[in-house]
Amino acid sequence: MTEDLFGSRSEPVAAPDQLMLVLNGFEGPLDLLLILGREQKVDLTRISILQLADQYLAFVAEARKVRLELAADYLVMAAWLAYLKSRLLIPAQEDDEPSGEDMAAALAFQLQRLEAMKGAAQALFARPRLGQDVFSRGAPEDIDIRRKSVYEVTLYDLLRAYGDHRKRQDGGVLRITPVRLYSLEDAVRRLSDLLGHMPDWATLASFLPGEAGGPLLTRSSMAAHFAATLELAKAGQLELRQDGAFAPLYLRRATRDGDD
Amino acid sequence: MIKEVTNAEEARMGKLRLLEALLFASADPLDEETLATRIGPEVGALLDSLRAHYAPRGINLVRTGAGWAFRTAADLAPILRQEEEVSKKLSRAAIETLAIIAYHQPVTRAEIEAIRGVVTSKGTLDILMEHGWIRPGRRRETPGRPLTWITTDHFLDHFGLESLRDLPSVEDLRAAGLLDSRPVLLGLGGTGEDALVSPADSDED
Amino acid sequence: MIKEVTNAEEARMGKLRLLEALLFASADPLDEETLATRIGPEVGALLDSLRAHYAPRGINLVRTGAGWAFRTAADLAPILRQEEEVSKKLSRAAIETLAIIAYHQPVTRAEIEAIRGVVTSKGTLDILMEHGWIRPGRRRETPGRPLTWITTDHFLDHFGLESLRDLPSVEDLRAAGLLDSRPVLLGLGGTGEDALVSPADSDED
Repeated sequence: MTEDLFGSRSEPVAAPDQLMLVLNGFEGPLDLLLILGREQKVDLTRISILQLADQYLAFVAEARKVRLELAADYLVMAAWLAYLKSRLLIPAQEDDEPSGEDMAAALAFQLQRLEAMKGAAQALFARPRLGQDVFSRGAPEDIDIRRKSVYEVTLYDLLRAYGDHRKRQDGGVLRITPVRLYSLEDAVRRLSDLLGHMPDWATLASFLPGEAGGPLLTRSSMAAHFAATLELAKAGQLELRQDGAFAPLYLRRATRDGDD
Repeated sequence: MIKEVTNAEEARMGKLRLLEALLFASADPLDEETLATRIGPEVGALLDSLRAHYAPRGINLVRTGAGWAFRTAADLAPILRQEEEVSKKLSRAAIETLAIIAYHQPVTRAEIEAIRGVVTSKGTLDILMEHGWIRPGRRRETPGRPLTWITTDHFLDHFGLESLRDLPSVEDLRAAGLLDSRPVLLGLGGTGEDALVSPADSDED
Repeated sequence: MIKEVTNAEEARMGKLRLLEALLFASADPLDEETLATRIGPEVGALLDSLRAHYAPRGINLVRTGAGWAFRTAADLAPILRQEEEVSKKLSRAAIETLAIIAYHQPVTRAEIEAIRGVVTSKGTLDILMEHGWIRPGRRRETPGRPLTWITTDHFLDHFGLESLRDLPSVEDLRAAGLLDSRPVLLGLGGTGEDALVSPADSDED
């Protein structure tokens, strides 16, 4: 088993299909952590954060192995957990950073709070609901003593009207929504990470992440990775080879100083 | 013996309660046949006993055409109707005008028209004023000294706002999803808000 | 003497009938204040006696928020239940967000995001508002004066709650310190500026 990006050994946590199934159900990394935490089958107040960090990192590693495009916040969480792990394992240091124990406690609190809110949501929606379990008068009579004004307008109507108005007005303004493209920086980082695992010549295409994210993202990822190979070759970190025009581009880690 | 009586009485009360709830929640009168499928063949006797129970009260069980329905007691009609008002829907133009006055006040009629891009019909401001939602503010110290419009305390009251400062800002509206500008660069495909997009459903936009 | 008692009793019954009819005619809850203008100051006592009268029946008089309304009895739900239309099913995000607003109110969007660990997507707050369950509350008097969100009386009515104190296990959650909406870790929601806040120094609000 190879060492993954985060330096922990990963056992397969799930088959790719299962993994995909589970991933689609998440509402972000905290949600994923909570579900992983439940695997420990203990009260959340007694959960092992160290073990949880390992579970999460293994999960992320597995997702990347089956070439799932992970959103940035999942990777941020992974990096943070790796850091937390190091702080938990290394004896307390004299610095301004919060201690590993404090960080772990904060995470545990956040998980408990999220769990509590999920429970509350369930309890709330298990209540008899108006129009579904409990009913109001089916044929109300036109006697309305509550309102002085005859018009029924809610705050929602008012805000919606203003929102619609602004939307029409904004029609002429170019508002560029963030487009999800693969950045050069990400590609450089990704390639640098992956190069360690590719001692021999490999095609550039084999370094690309999966096709998830749509054709635009795939194309931009190809462009970004190509630019990244040039960047890294310039920095002397990798070697490039192409057997002819439009032929596949091969790359491997630079071996010139032999510190492999 | 006593136990049996109690059980029978309980079963009867259960059916009576269901009958009561069904008649209450229905938008239209329910006919005996339909009720019998839910309650059983004794529905006729139960309807009679329910009618007797409600006879002296403010709500009566009445037979209308082929069906049964609860109605407020007929003798109360004159008292009930005292303040009867038919609620109407406010026109889109009026709601929008009200929203613009709320957000841009003090604002002149000409400014409202400039903002909306259409002429304000005569009745719109009248209706809003009639309902006590807006009132004339100070005159603008510009040529012609046009009248400005502002919202009233009743406006805040009606919409449950404590002050005008509590109106959501444009950014708040956008964040809440009430003002979603369409992505302009549609050709570029999904913006991928989802954390993880599987290849299967990634072409949703 | 007897005549007087009868008169008083008759007057009381007359008011009770009117109260019954008023509440019955309206699909939405009526608040006690409005009812008092029609019935008189004894409306509170009359409401209590009406509630007691209907308690064992198929229709109940319930108190929700500031209002009173007739509703079918909750225990009949299994028989009366109507499945929600599929199109109206709420997303998990919307359900969780509603719970967070209910238990943590008044709560800002950034706080909701800190609790859930994800950005609030479109179609969450606006859907909840369209259902009439939430509305903007006062702005928080902190830098940026963020808008807060609170639940409405209709929320209480919809979920059959008399007040927010009746939210399921709200006291236990509060006692356990889980109704603290401070951000704790990374700015997981994306809008939280606090990168790493230790529990000790996060009591900014």
